[in-house]
Amino acid sequence: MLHQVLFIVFGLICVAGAINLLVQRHPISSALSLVVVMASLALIYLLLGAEFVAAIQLIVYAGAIMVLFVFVIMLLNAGAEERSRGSRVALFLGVPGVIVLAGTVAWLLITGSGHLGSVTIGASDFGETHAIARLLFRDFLLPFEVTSVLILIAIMGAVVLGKKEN
Amino acid sequence: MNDSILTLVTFVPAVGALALMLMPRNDRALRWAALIISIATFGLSLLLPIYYEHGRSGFQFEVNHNWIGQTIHYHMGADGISMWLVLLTTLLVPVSVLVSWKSIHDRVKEFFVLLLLLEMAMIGVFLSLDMFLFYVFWEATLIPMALLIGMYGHERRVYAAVKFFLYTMVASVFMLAAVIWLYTHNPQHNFEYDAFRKIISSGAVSPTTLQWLFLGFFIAFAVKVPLFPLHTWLPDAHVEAPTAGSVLLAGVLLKMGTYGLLRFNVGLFPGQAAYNSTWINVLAVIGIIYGALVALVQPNLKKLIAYSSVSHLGFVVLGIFSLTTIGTDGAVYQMLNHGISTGALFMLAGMLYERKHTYEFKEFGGLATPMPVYATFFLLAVLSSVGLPLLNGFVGEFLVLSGTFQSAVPHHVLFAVLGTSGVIWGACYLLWMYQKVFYGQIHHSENKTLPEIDRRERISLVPLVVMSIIMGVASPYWMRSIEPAVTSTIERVAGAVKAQAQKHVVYRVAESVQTHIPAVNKSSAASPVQNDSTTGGQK
Amino acid sequence: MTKNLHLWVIPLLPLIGAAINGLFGRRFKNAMVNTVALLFTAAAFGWAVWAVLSIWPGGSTPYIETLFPWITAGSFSAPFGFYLDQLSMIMVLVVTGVGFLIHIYSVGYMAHEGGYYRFFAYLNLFMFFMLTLVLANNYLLMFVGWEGVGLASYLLIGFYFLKDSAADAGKKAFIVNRIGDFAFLVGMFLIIQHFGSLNYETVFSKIAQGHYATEAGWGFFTITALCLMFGATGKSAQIPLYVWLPDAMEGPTPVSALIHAATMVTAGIYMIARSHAIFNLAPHALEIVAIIGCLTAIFAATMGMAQTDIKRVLAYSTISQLGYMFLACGVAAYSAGIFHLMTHAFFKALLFLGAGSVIHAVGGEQDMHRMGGLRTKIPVTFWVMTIATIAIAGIPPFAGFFSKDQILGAAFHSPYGGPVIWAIGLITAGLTSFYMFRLWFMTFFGEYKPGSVDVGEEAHAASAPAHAGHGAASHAHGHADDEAHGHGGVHESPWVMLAPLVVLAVLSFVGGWVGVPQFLGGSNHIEHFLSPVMQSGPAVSGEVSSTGSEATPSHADEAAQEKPGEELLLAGTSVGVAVLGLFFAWLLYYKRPELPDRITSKMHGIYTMVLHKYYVDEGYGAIFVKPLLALSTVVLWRGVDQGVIDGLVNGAGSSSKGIGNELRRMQSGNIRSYAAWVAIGGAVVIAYMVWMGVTK
Amino acid sequence: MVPLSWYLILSAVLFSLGIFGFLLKRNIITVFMSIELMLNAVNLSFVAFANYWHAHPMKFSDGTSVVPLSGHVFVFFVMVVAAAEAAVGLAIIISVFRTRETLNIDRVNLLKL
Amino acid sequence: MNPIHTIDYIRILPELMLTAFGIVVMIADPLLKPGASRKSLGLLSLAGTLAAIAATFCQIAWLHRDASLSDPGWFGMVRVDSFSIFFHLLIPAISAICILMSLEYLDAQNIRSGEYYALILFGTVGMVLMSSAVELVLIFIALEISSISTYILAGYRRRSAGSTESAIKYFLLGSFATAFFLYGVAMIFGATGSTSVLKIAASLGDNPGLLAIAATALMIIGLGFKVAAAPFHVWTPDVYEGAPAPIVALMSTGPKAAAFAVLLRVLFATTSAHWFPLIWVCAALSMTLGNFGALMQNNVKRMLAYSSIAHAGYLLVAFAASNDIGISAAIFYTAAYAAMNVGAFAVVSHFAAGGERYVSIDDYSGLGRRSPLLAFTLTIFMLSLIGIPATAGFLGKYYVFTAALSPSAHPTALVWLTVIGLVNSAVASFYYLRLIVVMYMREPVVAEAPAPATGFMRLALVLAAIATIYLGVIPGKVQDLSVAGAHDLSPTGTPVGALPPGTQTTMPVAITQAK
Repeated sequence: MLHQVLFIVFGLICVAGAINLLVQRHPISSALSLVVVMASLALIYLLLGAEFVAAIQLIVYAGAIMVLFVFVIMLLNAGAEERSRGSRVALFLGVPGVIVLAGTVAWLLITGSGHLGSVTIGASDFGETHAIARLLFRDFLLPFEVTSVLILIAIMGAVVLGKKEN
Repeated sequence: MNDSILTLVTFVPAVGALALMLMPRNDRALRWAALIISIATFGLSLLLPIYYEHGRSGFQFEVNHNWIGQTIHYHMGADGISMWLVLLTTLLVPVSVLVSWKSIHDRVKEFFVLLLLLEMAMIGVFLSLDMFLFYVFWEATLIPMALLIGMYGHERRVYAAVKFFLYTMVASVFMLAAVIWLYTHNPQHNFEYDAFRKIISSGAVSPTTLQWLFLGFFIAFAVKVPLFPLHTWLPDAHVEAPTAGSVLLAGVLLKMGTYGLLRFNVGLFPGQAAYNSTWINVLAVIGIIYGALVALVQPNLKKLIAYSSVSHLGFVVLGIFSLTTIGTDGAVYQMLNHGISTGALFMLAGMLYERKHTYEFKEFGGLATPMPVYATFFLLAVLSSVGLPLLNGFVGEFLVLSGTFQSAVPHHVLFAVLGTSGVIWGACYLLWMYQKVFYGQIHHSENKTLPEIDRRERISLVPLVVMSIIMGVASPYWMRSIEPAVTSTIERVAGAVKAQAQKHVVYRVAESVQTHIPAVNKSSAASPVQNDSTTGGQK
Repeated sequence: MTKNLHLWVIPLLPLIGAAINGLFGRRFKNAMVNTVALLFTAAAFGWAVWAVLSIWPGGSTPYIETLFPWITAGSFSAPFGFYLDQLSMIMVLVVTGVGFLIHIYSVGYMAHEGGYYRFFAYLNLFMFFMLTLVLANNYLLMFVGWEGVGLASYLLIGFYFLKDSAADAGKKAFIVNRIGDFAFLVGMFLIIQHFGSLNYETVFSKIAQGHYATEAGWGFFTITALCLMFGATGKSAQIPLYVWLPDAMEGPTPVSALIHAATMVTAGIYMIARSHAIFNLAPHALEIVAIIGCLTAIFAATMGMAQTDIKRVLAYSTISQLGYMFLACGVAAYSAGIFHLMTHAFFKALLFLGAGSVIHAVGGEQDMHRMGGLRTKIPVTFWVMTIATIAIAGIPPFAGFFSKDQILGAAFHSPYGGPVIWAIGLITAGLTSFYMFRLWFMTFFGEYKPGSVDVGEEAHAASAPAHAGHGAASHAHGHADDEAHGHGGVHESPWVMLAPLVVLAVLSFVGGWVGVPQFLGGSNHIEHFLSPVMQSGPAVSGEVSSTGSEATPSHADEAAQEKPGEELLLAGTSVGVAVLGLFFAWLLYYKRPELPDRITSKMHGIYTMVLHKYYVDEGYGAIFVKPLLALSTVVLWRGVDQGVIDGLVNGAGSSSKGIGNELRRMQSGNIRSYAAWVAIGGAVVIAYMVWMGVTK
Repeated sequence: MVPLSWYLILSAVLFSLGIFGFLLKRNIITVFMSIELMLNAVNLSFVAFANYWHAHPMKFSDGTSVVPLSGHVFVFFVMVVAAAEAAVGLAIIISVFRTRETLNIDRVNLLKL
Repeated sequence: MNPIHTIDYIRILPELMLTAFGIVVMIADPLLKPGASRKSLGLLSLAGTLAAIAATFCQIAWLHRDASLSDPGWFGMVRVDSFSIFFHLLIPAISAICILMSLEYLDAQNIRSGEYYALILFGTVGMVLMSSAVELVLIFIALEISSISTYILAGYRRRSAGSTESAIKYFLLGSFATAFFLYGVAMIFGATGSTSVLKIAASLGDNPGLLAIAATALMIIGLGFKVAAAPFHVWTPDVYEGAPAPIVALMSTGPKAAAFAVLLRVLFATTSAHWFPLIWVCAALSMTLGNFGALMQNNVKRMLAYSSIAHAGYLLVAFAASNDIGISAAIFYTAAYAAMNVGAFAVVSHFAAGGERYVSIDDYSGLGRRSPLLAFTLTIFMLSLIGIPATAGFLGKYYVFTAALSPSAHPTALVWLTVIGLVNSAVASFYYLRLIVVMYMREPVVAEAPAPATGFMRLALVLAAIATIYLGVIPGKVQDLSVAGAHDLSPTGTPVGALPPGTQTTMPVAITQAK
């Protein structure tokens, strides 16, 4: 019961934040509303018994990535976006398309909900960090190592593209 | 030696082309090199008729190796039909080299390289017995010819080159589809000509599918021939092409089309050939008359000759699809004749162009006075393509027409009579052309001092003229090797027709199961047989 | 088997001559050229005589020799083979003989022409083809000669190719002949289809075995015969294909004499006579041949009356006489036809050569109005012309009479002829003698009135550049040359020209005597000579015709044996008519020269029509030629070729470019649009797949 | 007890809101944010599914059993990637801004047709 | 006890090589003085790619010794089989040639930084890993590695607005597509409880649930974007036009090949019944849109971009055939397309000159006279793209259509697809021909003659040309490898009869039988 209430509350906050991200015209406000979404998502993760994920959701996403966003927005001191009419396609084809898409998926999930069953507040041994650690550093060792390459690229890219022309 | 000769004949020009590429840009040396290579090739090809067992049907000098895996083979062979076409090619190439001696002075190296590559491809087309190999050579002829037209042609050369390329390209993809289909349904998983023949004769393939396959091949060849509605690339290509290009285009490339019709449309699909012969004959006859009539009103020497080719190749197609030994003999012979006489005509036109830089009739007239020798050569070429007896043209036409007369194809008498009217049209436009160029007073004073053709030009003309006389008098020499090949093909047609006639009932059953077999199929499958019985006692 | 005659040598000799002159003639002196030409022609003549004598009388005919196959395909095979029977004997002798004489004549006539070697090369070439034609042992080889003589005549008519009229005439001759050849070819195809061969002995022996009934209707034989007949109308200038012959007079006169009078034009007659076996089985065909023959005869005769160009008069007379021969064949009196062919060869050649000599004399003038009174100036020519005129007019005992009389007789009796045909023939005879004597009077009597304008002059002026060029061709009868050589004015021709005239004159006089019919106490040698070849026309009863070898006299002959009186009557009538013609000619063109103008002004309409040859050429032009060219240009070339087909092709190209242009507008460059495309695509994909999954 | 589908539908909704953002926002940075939103949505379903598999363990045909936590691991990697993308993406945005002096996505359309 | 064994390192040996060299290049870069040319680093990275190829050959050799190498390693993360080996040979080769042409290009564009080469190497790591990864996590990361590196490289000419724009477009749309792919992965995880391709394939079977189907659809969207298949192709022309030519050469072939590899792995984890019509439509659309779009282009890079869409279409035809012949045809086609397209872009990148000035088709007028080598090689590539026999392009198309026409579940539909494809290739010949026409049949319009190509560029051109001809004339070996790859990939064993032309049961197939 409590579970449902909590889900509905945070879920609504999520959606509200997302919608706000859309309606806000200034990037900063959009960024902040995105932060809201992420925070509430973190709580939803907790509901799902994923403490580790919830933690890094806050640390990495809200903490690191969004700060980066805000930083860039400041750097380029982007003003409020003007509502230019660059693309009629997006409006008249894209939006209906998305509705169809979302509709299909939603319908699919609703009909499927029967055999999908329900979720429970995580058992104590589930989602706790050392279990994930075992997984990460054993079964998923290779991807983990490969990620380093990814990050290397990211750094290089940022450096190459960001550094001033000489 | 017997199994390497074909490879040699085919690839000596290619090697020569490579050598030319590596040579320094010394035009004179390049010309001589090209000449020597092409003559050497001709010499090699002369070995074919020497070692050929005349009077035996089937392929000789066969060579067969795996090329790509076990499925795609390097399989070559010559029979009476292809051998002579190869000789025609190897004869025409040195001649074209000679004729481009002076007229090509820019990018000489590229020119001769392309010419030799073209020769390689053309020979390969006639010799390959593996359908994949055949298609490779078939397409390979396209590029050098298109480039020759586009790089060394006249004003509208680019349009002509692109038109030529696209026309042929579009058409030949259908053949490719048919070939692939046959391969994928070939239990032996190869492209062997004989294997394909087996699948088709086995009757495993439904008539509808056969019909589609037949058309796939037909369209590709019909464009190349070119057959009536698909011919419009030819005048443009000819008018714009350099002389050597025209000579080889008319002399050999068009023959690739008729050769394909005979070897594949008739050779692979005897039943379908009989089934479709009527409308194909209609097209051929239209081609004969239409080409002639249009030629009659051309203001341009080369265009006239081009349309005359449409008319002449109409005869060839008519002969092939008369599906009689005589007619097909004639058709094959006519291929050679047309190569020689029209080749000669284009060379002569080119020589005139070198002097006047135009092909328009209004620029000529009365040329017999300043250049009598030239006029004489021209007259001989004209007569041989008019089909004057004792010159080569007549033999072919006569056999084609009399073959059509005895053919089993419905309405064959009508076709024969209409085709025969071609002799009138031929005389009309060719004599008209000759008069326009050579007779009457000279209207343009500069024409009075046109230089007579020099030794090189005479040397390049003599072989063709001599051949046209010899072939006009001594046709049996060629026939003895052509006929067995033709006969075996035609016999297969007869056999297939009979088989269809017997299976005809089975068809009807099959039809009730799968409805989309053209209803005509039954009757047409049967009708040639009836005609068979009725022929001879025509009245 | 008699001894080997090597007939192939006969045609080959002139060919060699032609080759030598053709290839090296340019470097030869004229003397050298004509030595070669004459030598080989004479040799051919000699060989022919020897060959004939060595199998006749007594030798077995036909004598056949086969050298090697020329065309073989499938079951069909046509060899190079030669065939000598009585028919070809006559032909070969006439051709070589008359040909030789005309060669001699040309030596003088062409003496001052450019392109001398060319002329003789062509002439020899013609001999080669003509001999091939008459000696061939199968239709295909005959066709070789048939086409070849066409070519030779094309070249010789167009000899003065600087004159457009000459070039046109040559082209016209060749093309019109081709129309005939077309039919001839079809005929041959029919024969092949029916008999599987074109060899005379195969075909005729099959017929002779008599499996074939005379066709009542329009069967194979009738159609074949008609095809051959149509071919013959081309070569022998019959309606409807006669139009080329008058124009052919553009050629040098010896050519007109040799090709367009004596030999080539008779090829059609020869061909029909050769195929009589086929014709005999096709009564309808015979009737048509007869009708065409007599129509042509009278038609041409009327046209001949109005012509003023001396050579054209002779041309129409030739057509008319050929009509006679056709008539003969039509009434199945082949031997009579051949007989007339022979005599005609003599006197018509003589007439042409004579005319040539006249023209030569008056400096290239061909219009008879500008002649007259030449009787005294060129006596020899006058006398030989007189003989020839009488001969053609059909006045005994000259050659023309006998042959023409046989034809008329046959026409009268034959089931295919009858009184009407005979009457027409008779009228024609009258007209013939009229216009011939008209020519005779206009040319040789009255006083000489040279024209103010000399056609020759201007034409020659026109041809001057030719001499500048390399002197290949000079204008007709380059009489300016003569004047240049100093002997101007009217002058008798040199002996080298006169000698042949004399010989021919003799022949035209006595030539007919080989065919003196019984009722005149003769014993129609020629008919008996030919009888082994010719079988009679088909029995009217339609009974199977008997074998060709045994001699069966023709109807005319039978009739003659029955009632000579009637024959005499017929002959008398024809002579009478001839004399009548002579009288009128005398009246109009000697006694009262002003009359013709009055008459013509009276009946002006008819006269102009006749003068313009009934506008046949114009008619053909308007009905066939112009519409055809228009069709080809407007409809086929510009319309179908460039309009429809190329239109479609290029249209396809441009339309696909258009499509491409439309498709590019998807690439607006806007990222959100692109995302939209991805989204919509994704929506479709997922919706589709889920739907598929559900419906499964 | 919350049905799993609620979580999934929430994630679907967020995902489509993300797409909407991409389609409708003009500021490049905001567009990029909407992508991040989409990734978050994906993460949500990962975690939800992980929880589901935890609740309903099962064995594969090869005998091994489901590892629900691999969902969490996946989320971890997604975040890493997101971080990397953010770094690179923002760098690119900066260089675009340098050349074009604008952040309006509609103005970034030199390349077209 | 250490669960990681030596053999595991062998399994990722090529990746290790590339990474090592990448790092070395990265470290070496600051040691060179700022303004200097980075040729040396280029050569170093070239060595890296060669090392990777060598490493792959080591893998082959090892496979001969013990077949257990082809078992999934790293706890079911990677699998070395003839399929992965094919791409491990192909992709580093592509990178090598791109590096060769970059050596000249960077100097011409006056770009002086070693990261460029490092990025190419790291990107290559991602691509090759995509072909051998059998775990969606790893696939995802590899995909991101290759994508992000190409995002950066696309924007490498930072001064040029076009370059940065192409970078941002590629980046935004790319991440957009990635999100779809991820969503698909999430759903498949939900549907099967696993992210390992092998397990997924095993547990889905013939009749997957709706969730799995939706998941497949979403992944098709994501990957369809990467391979530039219609209707997800819209980004291609813009990005290719803006990005530096050598990078276009790379990203139009390397990541594409890798993405196709993944698509193959993913698609053939489920039965074709569900996605056949979809792929059919995509194939037809891609061919048509690509070819017709290219007809009117005047910018060579853009024209080639459209052509690459069209070629993706041909490749999808092979997918649609959805039989072993199809798979092998697709694998072969990636190689054939790589050979000719890399070559074409090599010419473009040389001819474009500083600031990529000369990229319009008219600029190529008279090239036949000015630099015969350039014109000649470009002609070869164009002919190959048209599909003229004796070139890679022809054989590629030929195999594809063979697959489409050989007996299969949907014969009629495939015949029609073949017809569409053939007609398309005829249409295509028009715009490829245009380039040949202007080169040989028109007089130059550009005043300055193109600079002579450096040795490296010549080498790149000649190698590409040789590859094109080789694949067109004696493709036997490559063909065998592709067949073996198909054999290893396909869930079902292959009846030898159905193998496409040139198949001999050779080494790689032997491996799989050994398993």
